[in-house]
Amino acid sequence: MAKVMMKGNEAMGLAAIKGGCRAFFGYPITPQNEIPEYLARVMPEYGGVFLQAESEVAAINMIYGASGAGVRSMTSSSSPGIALKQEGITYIAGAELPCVIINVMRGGPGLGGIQPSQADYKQVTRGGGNGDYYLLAFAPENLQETVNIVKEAFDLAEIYRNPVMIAVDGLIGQMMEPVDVDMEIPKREIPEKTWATTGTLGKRERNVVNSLYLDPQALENHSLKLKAKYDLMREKEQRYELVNVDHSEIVIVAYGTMARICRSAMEILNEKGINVGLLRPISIYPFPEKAFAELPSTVKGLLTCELSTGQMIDDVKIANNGKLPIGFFGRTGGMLPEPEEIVDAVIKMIGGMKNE
Amino acid sequence: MAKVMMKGNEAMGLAAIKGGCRAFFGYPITPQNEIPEYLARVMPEYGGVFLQAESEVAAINMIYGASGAGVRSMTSSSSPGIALKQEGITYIAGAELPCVIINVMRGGPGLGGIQPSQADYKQVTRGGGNGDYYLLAFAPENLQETVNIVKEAFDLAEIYRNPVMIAVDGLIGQMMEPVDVDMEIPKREIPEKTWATTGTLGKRERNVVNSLYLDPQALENHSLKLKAKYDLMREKEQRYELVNVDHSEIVIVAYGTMARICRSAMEILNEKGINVGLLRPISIYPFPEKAFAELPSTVKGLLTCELSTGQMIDDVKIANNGKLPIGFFGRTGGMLPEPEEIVDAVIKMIGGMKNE
Amino acid sequence: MNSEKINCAGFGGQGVMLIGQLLAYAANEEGFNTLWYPSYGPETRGGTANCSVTISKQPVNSPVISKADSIIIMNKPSLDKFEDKVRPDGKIFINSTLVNKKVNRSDVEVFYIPVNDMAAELGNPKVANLIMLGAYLESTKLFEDEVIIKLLKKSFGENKAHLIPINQQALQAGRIFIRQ
Amino acid sequence: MNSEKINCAGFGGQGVMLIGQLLAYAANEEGFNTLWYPSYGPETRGGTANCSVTISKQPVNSPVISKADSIIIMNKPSLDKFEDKVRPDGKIFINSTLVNKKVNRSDVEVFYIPVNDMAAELGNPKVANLIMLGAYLESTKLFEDEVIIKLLKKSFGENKAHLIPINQQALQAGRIFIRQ
Amino acid sequence: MAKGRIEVAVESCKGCGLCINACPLNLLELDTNTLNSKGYQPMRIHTPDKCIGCTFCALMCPDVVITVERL
Amino acid sequence: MAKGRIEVAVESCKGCGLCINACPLNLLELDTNTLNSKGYQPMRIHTPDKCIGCTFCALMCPDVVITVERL
Amino acid sequence: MSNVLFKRTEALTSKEFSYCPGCTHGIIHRIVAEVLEELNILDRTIGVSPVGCAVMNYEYFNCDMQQASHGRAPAVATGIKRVLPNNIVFTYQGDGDLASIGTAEIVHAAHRSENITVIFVNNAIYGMTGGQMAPTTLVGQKTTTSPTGRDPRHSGYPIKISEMLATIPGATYIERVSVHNPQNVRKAKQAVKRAFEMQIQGKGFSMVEFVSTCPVNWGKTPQDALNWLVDNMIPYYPLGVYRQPEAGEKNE
Amino acid sequence: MSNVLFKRTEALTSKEFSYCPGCTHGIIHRIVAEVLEELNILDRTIGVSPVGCAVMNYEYFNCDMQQASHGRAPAVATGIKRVLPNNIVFTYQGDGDLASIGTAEIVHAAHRSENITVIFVNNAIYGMTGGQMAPTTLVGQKTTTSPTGRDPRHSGYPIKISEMLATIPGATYIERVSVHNPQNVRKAKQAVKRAFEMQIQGKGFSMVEFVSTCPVNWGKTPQDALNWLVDNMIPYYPLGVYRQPEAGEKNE
Ligand SMILES: Cc1ncc(C[n+]2csc(CCOP(=O)(O)OP(=O)(O)O)c2C)c(N)n1
Ligand SMILES: Cc1ncc(C[n+]2csc(CCOP(=O)(O)OP(=O)(O)O)c2C)c(N)n1
Ligand code: SF4
Ligand code: SF4
Ligand code: SF4
Ligand code: SF4
Ligand code: SF4
Ligand code: SF4
Ligand SMILES: [Mg+2]
Ligand SMILES: [Mg+2]
Repeated sequence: MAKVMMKGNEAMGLAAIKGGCRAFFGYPITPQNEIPEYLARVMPEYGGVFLQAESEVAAINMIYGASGAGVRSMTSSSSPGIALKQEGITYIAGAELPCVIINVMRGGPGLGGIQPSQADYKQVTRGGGNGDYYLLAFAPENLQETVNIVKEAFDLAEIYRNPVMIAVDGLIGQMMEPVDVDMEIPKREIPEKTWATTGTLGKRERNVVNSLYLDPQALENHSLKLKAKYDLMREKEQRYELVNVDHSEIVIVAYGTMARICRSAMEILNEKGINVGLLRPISIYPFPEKAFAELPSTVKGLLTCELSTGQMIDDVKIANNGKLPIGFFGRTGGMLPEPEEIVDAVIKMIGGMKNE
Repeated sequence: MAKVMMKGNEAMGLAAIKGGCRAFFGYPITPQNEIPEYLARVMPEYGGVFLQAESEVAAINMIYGASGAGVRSMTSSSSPGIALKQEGITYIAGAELPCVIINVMRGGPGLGGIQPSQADYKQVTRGGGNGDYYLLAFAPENLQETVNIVKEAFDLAEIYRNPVMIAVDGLIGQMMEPVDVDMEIPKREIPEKTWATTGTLGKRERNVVNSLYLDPQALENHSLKLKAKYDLMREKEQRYELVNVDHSEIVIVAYGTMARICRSAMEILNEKGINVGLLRPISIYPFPEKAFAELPSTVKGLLTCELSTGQMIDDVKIANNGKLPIGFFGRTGGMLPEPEEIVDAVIKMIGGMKNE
Repeated sequence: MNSEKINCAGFGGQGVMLIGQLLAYAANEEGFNTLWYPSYGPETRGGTANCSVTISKQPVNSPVISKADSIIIMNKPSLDKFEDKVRPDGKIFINSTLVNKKVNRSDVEVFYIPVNDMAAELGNPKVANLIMLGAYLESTKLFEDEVIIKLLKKSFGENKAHLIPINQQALQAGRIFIRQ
Repeated sequence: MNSEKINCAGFGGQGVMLIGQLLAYAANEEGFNTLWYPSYGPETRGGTANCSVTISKQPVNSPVISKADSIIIMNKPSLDKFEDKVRPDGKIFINSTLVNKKVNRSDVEVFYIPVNDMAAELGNPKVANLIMLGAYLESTKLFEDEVIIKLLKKSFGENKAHLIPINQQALQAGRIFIRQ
Repeated sequence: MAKGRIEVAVESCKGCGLCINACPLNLLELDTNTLNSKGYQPMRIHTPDKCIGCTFCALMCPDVVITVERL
Repeated sequence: MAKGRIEVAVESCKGCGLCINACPLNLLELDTNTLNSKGYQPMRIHTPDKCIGCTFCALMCPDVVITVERL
Repeated sequence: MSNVLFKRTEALTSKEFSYCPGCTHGIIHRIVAEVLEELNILDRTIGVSPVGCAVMNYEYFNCDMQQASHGRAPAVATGIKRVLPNNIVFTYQGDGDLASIGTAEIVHAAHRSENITVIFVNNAIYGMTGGQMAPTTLVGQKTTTSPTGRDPRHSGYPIKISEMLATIPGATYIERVSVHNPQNVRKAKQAVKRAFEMQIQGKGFSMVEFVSTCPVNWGKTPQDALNWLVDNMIPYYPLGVYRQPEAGEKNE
Repeated sequence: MSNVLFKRTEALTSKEFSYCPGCTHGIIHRIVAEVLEELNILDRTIGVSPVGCAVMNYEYFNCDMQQASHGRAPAVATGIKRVLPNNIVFTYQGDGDLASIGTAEIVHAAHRSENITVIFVNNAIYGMTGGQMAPTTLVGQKTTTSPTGRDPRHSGYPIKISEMLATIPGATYIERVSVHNPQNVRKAKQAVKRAFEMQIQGKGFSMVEFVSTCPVNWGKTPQDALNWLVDNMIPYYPLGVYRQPEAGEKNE
């Protein structure tokens, strides 16, 4: 199919429907409002449920109910709204329910601002709920990738019985780009939802959706079961793109809109004869540690670039494990750097390394 | 003063009052209930405010109001209750208000269980709210240390104008130990609260408590100001204890109740002639990276021990920066290991290192 | 053209977003890569609204436009804000009905087009933005009017089909102004 | 004594927590390091309640008692749960009124004390726990009754001061039972 | 003479006594000689002959341990 | 003749027109020849002589840009 | 052959309740279960457990169950019912759960007239956490967080949830009942049945509020607790129907 | 010399409002500010800003202000008032803020009879976020999330907050007003004055609900919006006093 121009938020809404989503519960917040607004219009055509909840807290708990009832469901919000969902999210992870959560990130902390940001990296990848759990989390950089990942997310959520978060900065939500929402995604075997509470109809044992284990040994066993799942994700779901890393002295680590800006910076650097690579995490949980192992020995330093004061850099440090020096460039609060700023940061880093 | 036997939760309540706390807002949750129950009885004697809020969300927002009005205030909760407070906490951090938050940790994720746990390490140290912010976070191991830190926390919160979280596992909240609540704490210069909203009384410009910065440049400036504060914390507030690290081959990294269990394990190991050290983080944000620099070159490996499936280990990896091999031992869900289990883990780790 | 980066700015309600969107849609129709991106949020209320469009034969990387090739300025505050953001030898298209100021820079090509007055003449004050678009298209030779009209037809649907001719006239009026 | 680790277990309402607390308070009074720690939460409802006490000349490290020196068992489910948790040569104190089972192990010293019956004889069924405490203290020679009575006086206050004598008798009854 | 008969799942009874108060004929009591494995003195009927099978005891039993039959 | 006089902070007026409807004497209108720096056509009084100083216009002005004086 | 007049309903599992002796939660469970059985809807019912003493009732009701986070059972039920409109969905919630932390969720379930049934157990206290004050705690009542008794100058007067929800147009059926004696137990069951019938008929939001006891945290024997309930709770929380649909209507 | 009949109150800062042309938020701000000035309490007042179009009114009211998270203004105000009982504390909240996400907080501020004053601006829509449906959106009203008009079968009937809160014993004073013409503006100011007087006298929770407009998201001119309000909002949300203390009492 030909690519059509769509706004990021609307494309995510449509992608969800194409991914089988038939229940959306959300609450208004800028800059993601076009997701619910789009689904309010379109979901009824697909026989699905659109409901505006009374709050983010209610919305995520409606997701718990609907997912528990076996229906592919999604909520979306933006930074402070995601903070409010944390208890609901840890419940969903604890009860091993699939669902998709979109975070169209804006500046923080607190009410912050409404301009694009990546300052929720830790909120997304470390969880803000209690207990030993993780979300499968993706941070695409353009609308085609976003749409594909939203669609896949519903499969992955069911395969792992775990919430999947898609974290995009506000710019990706607000921008328009050509996109093909019908692009094929990998076919996966989806396990039957034998656990869903749909009424026994006298045909099976009753199902219980639950995260409570009063016996500590039972809770430990449950946690270890979850951990095995996260370990499997780590093994199977690391996604990343390596661009031009061969023969590069410096590799930029960046995702989402920041990665795009870095690509433009790389072009400028290339013109200046400076060969710079890009390691672009697509999954941010699991963090693509494997990508770091693939870096050639020509690489002498990593420059982490984020739309935050430095959050992913912790994961870079862990993946790098002391091997290479790590630099940082960040803008935050909704400020988007011009590619030239990154050019400068790279040149400065090279200079610093030379002086050492 | 002679030490008196107090239950951990009650000792924290009294310590708060001794630290100048005059407003408590909270909501019941096991295993921290004795904190509000104690303060319901005792706070009125000190002319302070005790109020049970309608929810954790309301409680943390009452704290915002009371702290913003210049009064030393505290809330306490346990794991899922802290998850609900995340939005409120990022607001408090964003508005640069001081306050103290106690998390008496229980097993998770979700409703989980009510037995002691350290599985909120990431919830506590990474925040679960949006944006670039951190809490100053402490994780004491016994009641005397807990009481001292609770008292200091009110000073530190005002010095940094930042929320301070004290994270103890449920056991510390529930146990009784001898404690001197009047032990001296360091005297610090406390800045005047010129920012508090107490009514202008016609005497000063009006004050505004706020975390909204619609102009991205203003929000970035604000975030950088916050970051400078966190950098200062990193420099000044790293706290830790090093036990018997000289001549040790293995150093255990553990905090809270887990550290105590490890101490018992160290005694057993010592009897077996195995010299093991302990690096005990007391501040968990900032993580005591300095302690790792102090380790002697005899140390050949680190064993991270946690009451979780492995959360602090990320900070250990960052601090270690690839220098030493890192092992892990964890119990979770409310399971407390016997010292012998740690002994075994240490011996296994030594064996593994020998075989390499 | 290898690539063209445009900023459009004006009051909310002047239709600057539409100018940008039409350019982006047209670019997609014509097989270019493109990215449209609005400033958004409450500051659009009363203040200025603006959007950026990148059109390129290569994949679009940075959505952020450091230096635009062209800027379209529908009101005075926008000129103040964007004057510096156009590259040397770039183009500035100014709604001279509302902007009674001249551009300070001498390294750019400036077009002063009284689009509000012209729209009033055409009998529909709302098409000022289409006049501006026509002027821009004429100057840059980016797309033909047909592409734009096709897109408008699609978006207007049957309900608003009667508005097509006036929009067509508006585009033309803009082109004619530039040609003269 | 260098260190003593005790588990007390029974039904909620049998006063096992109090036994443990009195031991811990007494230890503090007598200048020992000590740590008391309850099992807590809803499972105490109806089920068994228990607590652990460590008393030591050294600082108390692990609050977790792997192998207790002594266990105090007030009901049958608690015996099943804790029988294995005492060290070889340790002591088990059993409320034989409610526990009609014998201990399987032969490497421990066991005391069967019908504390409920004895309390009934004393005329107050609620002091069964204090009889047990008396027995324990007599056997381990840990503290004198005076320390315990002083603590009880403080905690009872004036309202309940009249209960001191019966508690004193209970402690004594427990001691006498062991001596015999 | 009895019109009804009750059966009590003694091991599950918690000795709360609500049934005792509910019985219009005052036929029920706690069995002070027994302690079930949960530690409760379970309910017993002291005069089974008089039971009229009104089910009041069962309606009030929070632990649903009483069965009532018509004789 | 006028009993009242109004003053409008023209640069702050948003041309909403609520004052126009509120004036019992219909003295107010939007100044279609002017555009303030915010891009609005501000309100003006076309017949100041008739103003009775009733303050209705000011009471309805959401941007509090009208001052009314008694003459 | 003898005839069974009363036996344990099969809508309850065989698992013993974890409630304290004499706690009326048990009676209420039985009533709800019997209604599910009698209306023949058990096999298409999905219940939602609260956080509170009844947290584990997913082990007691013999149907599909979801355990909800504290106070959010109405939101969870909404999620279920919206995607499975032909199933029967109920929540079971305490007063801490429903009248405190979950206020927004219950109000908006009623507001949207979610076609669910709510069993609201008001025992004027936080039972599970050990007896803290609830919004429904009576004036003067001592709890662990109102140690000198609830003082209206500090904490206001107890909130009356049925009365409050009855003002909401979407609240189709609301009744307050008690189980302090067999007569009231029977009435209460009728109320629960009517509430579920509303749902079966698609009439929207229904709720039955039980004034209930917490002998342990009230510090009373089970029977004294019932007596206290009659003397103190019922006068402040009068029993009765607070809202019902007018003939033929869905709601207002 | 001439006499000033009306001038901008000094209880407003000189900062221009960011509201859309003709939005009644501005009128309400002025009313509140004038009351603070006239009651001579401005210098001991602490206002609490909501999340909504009025989020930045901490820049408009010329007194100490706190900006609260969405819906939690009553909790923030509670925190302030409890520690500074002699100050005057008010919240200013929209219908998304108060009637949706903040339901629990407003209900419990009323329940505890917090001695604060709430200014509730009900414009039947989420203004700031671009016109989504609110719980107060009228039946049939089109919004971005009810594109075919609010359908009561899907979303229930609009909630009436003043009526609901009036059932709460601790709600001392509740009145609903409108500012669609100068007469009603004057009445509204009287209501706001009475509400703050309640607080000054320590009588507990007071709230004034304004039915208000959102010309931009209603898609109407400012005057048409006021007319629509008179024709549609007021009939469903009748103006008047919903609760006031009986002589001499604090509350029920
Ligand atoms: C978010 C959260 N807050 C608090 C708790 C702790 N908690 C468990 S049960 C409960 C309330 C119980 O009271 P109620 O709803 O009245 O039920 P009852 O036990 O009285 O039947 C609370 C506050 C929790 N588990 N989760
Ligand atoms: C936690 C959270 N959720 C959602 C939002 C987004 N948001 C901003 S304003 C608003 C509601 C505005 O509606 P209302 O309260 O009616 O005020 P109005 O703008 O209509 O005056 C919302 C949902 C937010 N900032 N924070
Ligand atoms: S059935 Fe009636 S008469 Fe028989 S024991 Fe029960 S309550 Fe008494
Ligand atoms: S009501 Fe039931 S549980 Fe209580 S005593 Fe009677 S039979 Fe036993
Ligand atoms: S004061 Fe009265 S008469 Fe004068 S302009 Fe204003 S509304 Fe009209
Ligand atoms: S009401 Fe005020 S803002 Fe509106 S037109 Fe009149 S003066 Fe201008
Ligand atoms: S604590 Fe109270 S409500 Fe909970 S089970 Fe026990 S008696 Fe019932
Ligand atoms: S969006 Fe609506 S409520 Fe908000 S300022 Fe504009 S008109 Fe007023
Ligand atoms: Mg309760
Ligand atoms: Mg609104």
